[in-house]
Amino acid sequence: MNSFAKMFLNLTVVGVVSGVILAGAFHVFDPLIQINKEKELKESIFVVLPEAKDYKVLEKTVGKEKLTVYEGIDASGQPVGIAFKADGGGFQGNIGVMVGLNLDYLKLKGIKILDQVETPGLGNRISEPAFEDQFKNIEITPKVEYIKNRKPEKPNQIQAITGATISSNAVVTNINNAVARVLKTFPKDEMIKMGEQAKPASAESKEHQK
Amino acid sequence: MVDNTPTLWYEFKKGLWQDIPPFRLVLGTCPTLAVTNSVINGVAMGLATLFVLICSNLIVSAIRKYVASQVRIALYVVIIALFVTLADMFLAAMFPPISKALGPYVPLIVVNCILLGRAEGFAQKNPVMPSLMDALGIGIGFTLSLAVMGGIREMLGFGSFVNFKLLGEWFEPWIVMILPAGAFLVFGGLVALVNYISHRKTAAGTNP
Amino acid sequence: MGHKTFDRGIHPSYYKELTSSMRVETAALPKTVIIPLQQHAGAPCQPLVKKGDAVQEGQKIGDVQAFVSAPVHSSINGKVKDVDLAEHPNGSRVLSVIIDGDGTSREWKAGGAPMDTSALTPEFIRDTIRDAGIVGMGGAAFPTSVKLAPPKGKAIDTVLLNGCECEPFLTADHRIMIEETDKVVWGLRALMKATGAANGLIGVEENKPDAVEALKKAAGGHSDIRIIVTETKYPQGAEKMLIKAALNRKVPTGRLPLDVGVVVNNVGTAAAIFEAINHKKPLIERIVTVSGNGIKEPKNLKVRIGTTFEEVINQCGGLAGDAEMEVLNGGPMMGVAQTTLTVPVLKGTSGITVLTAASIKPLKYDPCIRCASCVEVCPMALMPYRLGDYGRTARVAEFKDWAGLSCIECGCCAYVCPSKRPLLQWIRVGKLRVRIEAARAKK
Amino acid sequence: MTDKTTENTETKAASAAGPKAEKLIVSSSPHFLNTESVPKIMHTVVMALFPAVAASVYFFGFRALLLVLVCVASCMLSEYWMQKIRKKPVTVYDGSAIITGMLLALTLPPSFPVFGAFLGSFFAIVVGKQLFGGLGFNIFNPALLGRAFMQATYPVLITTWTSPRTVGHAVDAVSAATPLALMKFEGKLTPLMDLFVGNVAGSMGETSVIAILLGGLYLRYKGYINWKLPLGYLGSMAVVGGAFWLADPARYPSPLFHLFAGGAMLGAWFMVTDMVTSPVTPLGQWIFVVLGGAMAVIIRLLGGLPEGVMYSILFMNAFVPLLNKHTRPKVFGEIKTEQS
Amino acid sequence: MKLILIFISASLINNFVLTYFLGICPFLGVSNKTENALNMGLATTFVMTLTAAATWPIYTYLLVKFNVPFLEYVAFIIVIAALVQFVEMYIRKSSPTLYRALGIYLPLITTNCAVLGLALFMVLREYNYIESIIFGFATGVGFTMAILMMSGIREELEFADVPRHFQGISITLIIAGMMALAFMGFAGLIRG
Amino acid sequence: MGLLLIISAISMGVLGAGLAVFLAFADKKFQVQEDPRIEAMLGLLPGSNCGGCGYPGCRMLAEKLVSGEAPQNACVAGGMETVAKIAEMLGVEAAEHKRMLAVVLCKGGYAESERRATYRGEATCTAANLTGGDKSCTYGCLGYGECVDACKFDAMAMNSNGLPVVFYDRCVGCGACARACPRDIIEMHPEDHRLFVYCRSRDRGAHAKKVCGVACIACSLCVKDCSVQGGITIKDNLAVVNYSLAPQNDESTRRCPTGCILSGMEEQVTKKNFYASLPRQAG
Ligand SMILES: Cc1cc2nc3c(=O)[nH]c(=O)nc-3n(C[C@H](O)[C@H](O)[C@H](O)COP(=O)(O)O)c2cc1C
Ligand SMILES: Cc1cc2nc3c(=O)[nH]c(=O)nc-3n(C[C@H](O)[C@H](O)[C@H](O)COP(=O)(O)O)c2cc1C
Ligand SMILES: Cc1cc2nc3c(=O)[nH]c(=O)nc-3n(C[C@H](O)[C@H](O)[C@H](O)COP(=O)(O)O)c2cc1C
Ligand SMILES: Cc1cc2nc3c(=O)[nH]c(=O)nc-3n(C[C@H](O)[C@H](O)[C@H](O)CO)c2cc1C
Ligand code: SF4
Ligand code: SF4
Ligand code: SF4
Ligand code: SF4
Ligand code: FES
Repeated sequence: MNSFAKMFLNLTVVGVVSGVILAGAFHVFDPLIQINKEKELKESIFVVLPEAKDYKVLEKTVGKEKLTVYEGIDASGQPVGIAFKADGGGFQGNIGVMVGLNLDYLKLKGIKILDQVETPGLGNRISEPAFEDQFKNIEITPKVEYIKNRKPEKPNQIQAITGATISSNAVVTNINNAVARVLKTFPKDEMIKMGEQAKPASAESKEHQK
Repeated sequence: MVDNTPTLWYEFKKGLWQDIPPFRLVLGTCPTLAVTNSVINGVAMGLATLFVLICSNLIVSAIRKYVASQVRIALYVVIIALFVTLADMFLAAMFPPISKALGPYVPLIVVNCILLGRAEGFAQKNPVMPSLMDALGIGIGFTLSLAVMGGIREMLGFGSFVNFKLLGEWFEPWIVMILPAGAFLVFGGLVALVNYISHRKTAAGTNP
Repeated sequence: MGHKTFDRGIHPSYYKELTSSMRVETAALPKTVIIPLQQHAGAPCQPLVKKGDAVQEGQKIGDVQAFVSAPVHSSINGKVKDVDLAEHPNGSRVLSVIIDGDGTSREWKAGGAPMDTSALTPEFIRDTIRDAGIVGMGGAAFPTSVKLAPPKGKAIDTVLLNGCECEPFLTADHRIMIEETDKVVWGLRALMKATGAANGLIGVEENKPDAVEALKKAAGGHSDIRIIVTETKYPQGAEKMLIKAALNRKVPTGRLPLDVGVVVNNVGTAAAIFEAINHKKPLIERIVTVSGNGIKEPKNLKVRIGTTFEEVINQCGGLAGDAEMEVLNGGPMMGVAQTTLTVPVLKGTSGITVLTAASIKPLKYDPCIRCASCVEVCPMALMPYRLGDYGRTARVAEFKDWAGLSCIECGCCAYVCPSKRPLLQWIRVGKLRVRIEAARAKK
Repeated sequence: MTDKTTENTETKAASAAGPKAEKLIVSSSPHFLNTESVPKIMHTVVMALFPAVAASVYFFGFRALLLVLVCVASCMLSEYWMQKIRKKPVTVYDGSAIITGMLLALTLPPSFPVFGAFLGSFFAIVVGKQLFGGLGFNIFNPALLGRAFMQATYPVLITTWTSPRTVGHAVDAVSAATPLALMKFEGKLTPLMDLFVGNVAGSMGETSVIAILLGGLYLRYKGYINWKLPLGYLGSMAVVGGAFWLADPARYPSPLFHLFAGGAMLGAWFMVTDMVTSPVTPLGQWIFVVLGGAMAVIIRLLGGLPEGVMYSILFMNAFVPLLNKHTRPKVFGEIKTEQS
Repeated sequence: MKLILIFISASLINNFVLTYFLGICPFLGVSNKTENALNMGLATTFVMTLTAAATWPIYTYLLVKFNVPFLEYVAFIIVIAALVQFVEMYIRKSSPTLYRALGIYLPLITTNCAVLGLALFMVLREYNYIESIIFGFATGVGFTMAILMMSGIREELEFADVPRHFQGISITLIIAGMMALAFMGFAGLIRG
Repeated sequence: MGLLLIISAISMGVLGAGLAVFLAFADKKFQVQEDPRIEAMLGLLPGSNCGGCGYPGCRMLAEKLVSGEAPQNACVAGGMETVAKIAEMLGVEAAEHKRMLAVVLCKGGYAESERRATYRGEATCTAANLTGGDKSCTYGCLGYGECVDACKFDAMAMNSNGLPVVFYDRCVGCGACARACPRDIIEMHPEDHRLFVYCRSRDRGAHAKKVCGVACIACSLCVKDCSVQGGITIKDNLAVVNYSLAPQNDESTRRCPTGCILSGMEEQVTKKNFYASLPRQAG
């Protein structure tokens, strides 16, 4: 066998075999991975919208961007609030927040930090419940604000984490930006209409599984 | 095979001290630094590497006679990448939190110098059994090293060991230990410690 | 300030007041002289006399045909005691003629006014200089006649007399400029004639105003001679630095003053040339400053070449005390320490400096703290701290790469180092290693 | 190959001197040296730091004194300890460890815990200096390294400030913001006069410009620092800060504010000038200070941390070997085109 | 503007070596002499730029188009290995002097995780083609800078009296730690 | 599932195949043969980069050996064994390789020779020699041990008399010490040389004797006693052994008044012996 044929065979065979193996493995693992992702999403929605038992996915495309919000529904299918993701830069990298908003668009119902790479012990304390819980029932008008080293005084204020002003600021800014965008893209009445048309996620995922 | 048995033990053993990867061979340093901010992460990374190392060493040594020398490296790398992808998917499916914590460092096992180093340096020249032992030894040595690094950094950086709060409230965690700088410093210190122990050993050997 | 100078350099304590106002005394005639057959840069001489021969003061006792060399002459009347290896101020043992004197001495005088330099031919001047065994008296003892014979195609436009005398303690040149002013100026004119140079300059440091005054007066009649007053700074007297200060020319690395059209000579050399041509007197005696805190009575002495240090020092009251001392051939910055007092005064011995143990550098040194002092003072703009390391560890390639061979060994770097690192000594080791390596490579 | 330093020379030379020495000494030229010495330089720097220490004690009281003492003592102890276990000559008294301790203390907030001060000093001396072989061999400024280590280890504690206790001001013992943090996070500017005198919250020794200037000028007068370094550094800060200020005076503070606030003065007079960790060549020194100053301002104005002086100096420290190697001055008489 | 930000971010602020721990092995191994370090840095920069240029189309037009993202690692590594090998062969043929200086480092680059890391980050951050190339180049520049600094320091340390057990890799790692401390000053300079 | 399988198999197959073609092409086009023997040769050499072979480092010698420019016994440090291996690899008969040893040719330590001054400065021989040295004998060993520092094989030490000692069992003959010595006191000799004049002084006898008790005073007794005419001669006031003539036993050394010419048998010190002979130090 000349060396070219050998090289050719070597690489092709290994390529094909690995392609096949990976495709097989993907087939086995991918559903599990998807389930994990969905579970994570669901859990975070239920955290920021505590009354929710299920949710509906509402999507709308503005220009190039696709915006997604999740309408939380309780056991009886009644909407209890909407949730959406807010992303933006923190001290080190991206901070992703799940934000829960009241149906009346006046107050936050809660937030959960999804991903962040802030400094452990400092910035990453934004993931602690003590910080996240501050956002319950915070007014979003005119804007969510943070103050340093003192107890919040106004209904739209939270207290920044000492030594992590930048991270705290980033969370607040992300929330404000995302809220503003949602308010603009999904006016209240339109939201209700869309919500009525959409199916709950649990139903959809079941369909998808089939 | 039978007459190989005594050396098999040696092939295994050498990975545990004599050639222990990050400290002695100075290979696979990137994951050693990157994912050892806690014991669990370190061990998970070590086990993932162990898995890939075993598979790739086995395959490489099995097919070593059929490989064209010009594409040797490419071929080995592809084989390694294959198993890394498998490990990555497995982790993502079964242990999502760990997968998240290790981040992009699981795929980077592909280019972990240990794997190619062992494939090139050992499996390529040896039969299947010694290669397996070599993989086991080196892999376990690597895992242990990561666990030690993780232990020190977690202890100092969080005051805990395997998430169990060891040091009391009085201890103010050293955040630096979780940061890149701490990783380098601890690694450097451990290399010096390993040097120290082996210097002691050789000194003891020559002047009884 | 405001005077011409070069970049960097140092301002050590000079201690010149010890001897600067003392007239030159003539030393007693030595009983024995040791005249090494190599007192100059270049080929050593072959002895022309043998044990038992009677010799006359001024008689040639060693010569060789090599171009870069200079003959040596007996400095006293007497009998050759031996021709043997003897201690040389450079630390080695060198073939020398040892002469026992008979206590007599002769006059070197020619009646009448000095000759007219314009009547002499360059060849005559050069040959006389060579015959008289004149070598540079500023320290390096390079045969002067060689300097005056530039290779074809190189024109010399300036003769620069070096009267800076920047070494601490030394005042020999200072006294020459005051006491033998006319001889210096005459010597300069002869040098100009010999080289065909149109300009004659005399560089003097600003701390010798009386010398400047005297020279200005003596040179008054010659429009082509100028006196350059330079800043008092060490190593102003190094020829490259002096050329920079006087003419603002830079001698390229590895080249000679000649390449920028200059010949530099010591003022003492010029005076010796006067005597060689007018009095037919070879170079057999010179002015030596004997100074330092280890000398009882510092003096400027006119000494026969070959007189031992011991004899010279004894004429200056001897050593001050019994403690350990350092005896230097030259000044404290560039002088060479002697291991014994039986070494002779050479043609290039401008001073004998004796320092007490307490006043010389300590034995101990500290690590380099990168204070940059050495870099800031190096007149050649080198990086002494690094060169020292490379020299010390014999890293020849790096040493050359960092221009170690350009070092003029002035010692400024070691002088200023707060860690007292023996930088220059290391650099010397480095230079030596380069030389050895080159020799080995050739083989 | 390592430096054959003192102890080597001493023992070998002593034994070689042998029994039969005459009274002459031989050595290589130059034979006499100036009177500077490392301890002399270092002790002068210690003196020059006294005004800043005094100011910090005046403004922050007993705790400031305590921290200075703890840092100095632990630096000296660490050095002693390291040299003992390495069996090297003990050079604690040359004063460099004292400087490191004092400077480290001066960069800490007055409320910093004693244990932290000890840890920082230990790191500064043991890792930052002795692991490289001790005085003269370290690459990074040990005091700043200790500070940076503390910043990364206890970021909260090291950014918890107390107000200076001066007559007329209410004592706000819990926490106060430094002028730079006020500027950065709240957009407030502190009056320049307060900055000049030191009547502001901040690290102990960084606050009083006048005290630092006093020490710095004394050092300059003694000739132990090169004017290029502090002035170049401050000048570069002023120019870059000024450029920002001119572009948007409402948003960015004036150049004077940059010079007076934070660690600029202490850094420029005492840390940029550290001989060991700054370049030796003139060009290298210029590059070092100009880039360093610019970087300090950029970190201050755009970065995540309020203070840039420390990081800018540390960062430039890492370049010093390269600078020394590649900015060698042109050798006297060196010609580019070698004609033969 | 975005390109400049990407450049600064990848070369300084998020320096691969000092903040992401990628490419540590060559960083430790080839940093003993400045000349070697420079050559290694240049070779790496070159390969990184090429890698970015080559893997982006593969990702976009193969993996995404055919919806087979799980082939990512295998496909990328094939491309990188081929590229490095090609560059090595090419240099060896075209310029033996350059090969002498560079060639020995090239095989090291295949197993330099910074190169694969680069491709993965590029995909993760959804850069477009031009951005990817800039990113690749900037990462290489950052690597070169870090390794050059380290080599300068290590050359300086040749004369230093480093304790015996700390000599070599150990002190190098500790210096890297100090450099990482210094680099922390850049944190938050450019967010995201 | 099926589709996925096919797509991935095909795409990977194509990628692999394309790569193979690409590399094969590159391989053809850019093939350069590097001699694999260089690597193998390097493996045989000791790897201590001592420079004894005259090349900068072992790698260089490996290249030169393979290209035939260096003699197979160029490596002095490896000894006979290495020479044999190299010869085997190069496919030639092993050349004769005499073991070389360093010999210290000065016996004037503290006890025998006078020191006329106190040296202050860097404690290395080259540095001290630059100042002329503190020893009265300007040819003799300065005793600062630069040769000992130069020896990479731990084959030397300074004895209590301030003279270097070569350990017979350790010296590999690399010559580093001889190159380091500023006074050329160390010479490299084949193992079978036994007769040495342990003095370098070119001074006349009277002076030599004055400054050092064991100097060669050029008295010519050894020249007369040598059983072969011309086996030993006097040159520049120093006895010189002609190794091609002089018998290497100690006959001719019997009457040397200073004992500076010796048969070196008694000189062969091993490392162990040397350290065993030192007085025990506390701690
Ligand atoms: C090692 C280190 C890590 C840091 N991590 C964070 C962080 O994760 N989040 C943050 O907002 N600031 C972080 N900082 C920035 C400082 O703590 C910064 O001074 C702080 O954000 C200012 O807040 P303060 O005004 O409450 O002190 C970090 C600083 C250091 C030195
Ligand atoms: C090998 C050599 C050749 C020299 N040739 C000349 C020459 O041709 N012309 C000249 O003017 N000087 C010549 N010099 C003398 C130097 O310029 C210089 O004056 C001498 O080395 C003493 O300088 P110093 O006292 O500054 O060390 C030569 C020197 C050396 C070492
Ligand atoms: C550092 C240094 C300092 C010198 N100082 C003097 C000096 O003060 N006076 C002097 O005549 N020559 C001095 N020289 C020697 C001159 O460079 C030069 O060789 C000499 O003036 C040439 O004249 P000559 O050949 O007549 O001696 C010095 C040389 C060096 C390297
Ligand atoms: C002008 C001057 C400034 C100094 N600055 C510092 C400093 O900023 N930090 C420090 O640790 N030591 C400083 N030192 C002391 C000493 O140089 C330092 O500890 C060395 O870096 C230790 O090798 C300084 C010394 C001098 C003379
Ligand atoms: S390096 Fe040479 S030229 Fe420069 S200061 Fe030192 S001795 Fe003088
Ligand atoms: S003067 Fe001395 S301490 Fe200063 S840089 Fe030069 S060698 Fe180092
Ligand atoms: S004693 Fe000399 S020749 Fe022998 S091994 Fe040592 S350095 Fe080489
Ligand atoms: S033999 Fe030479 S190198 Fe060795 S100690 Fe004696 S003088 Fe020094
Ligand atoms: S593991 Fe990253 S380069 Fe080796």
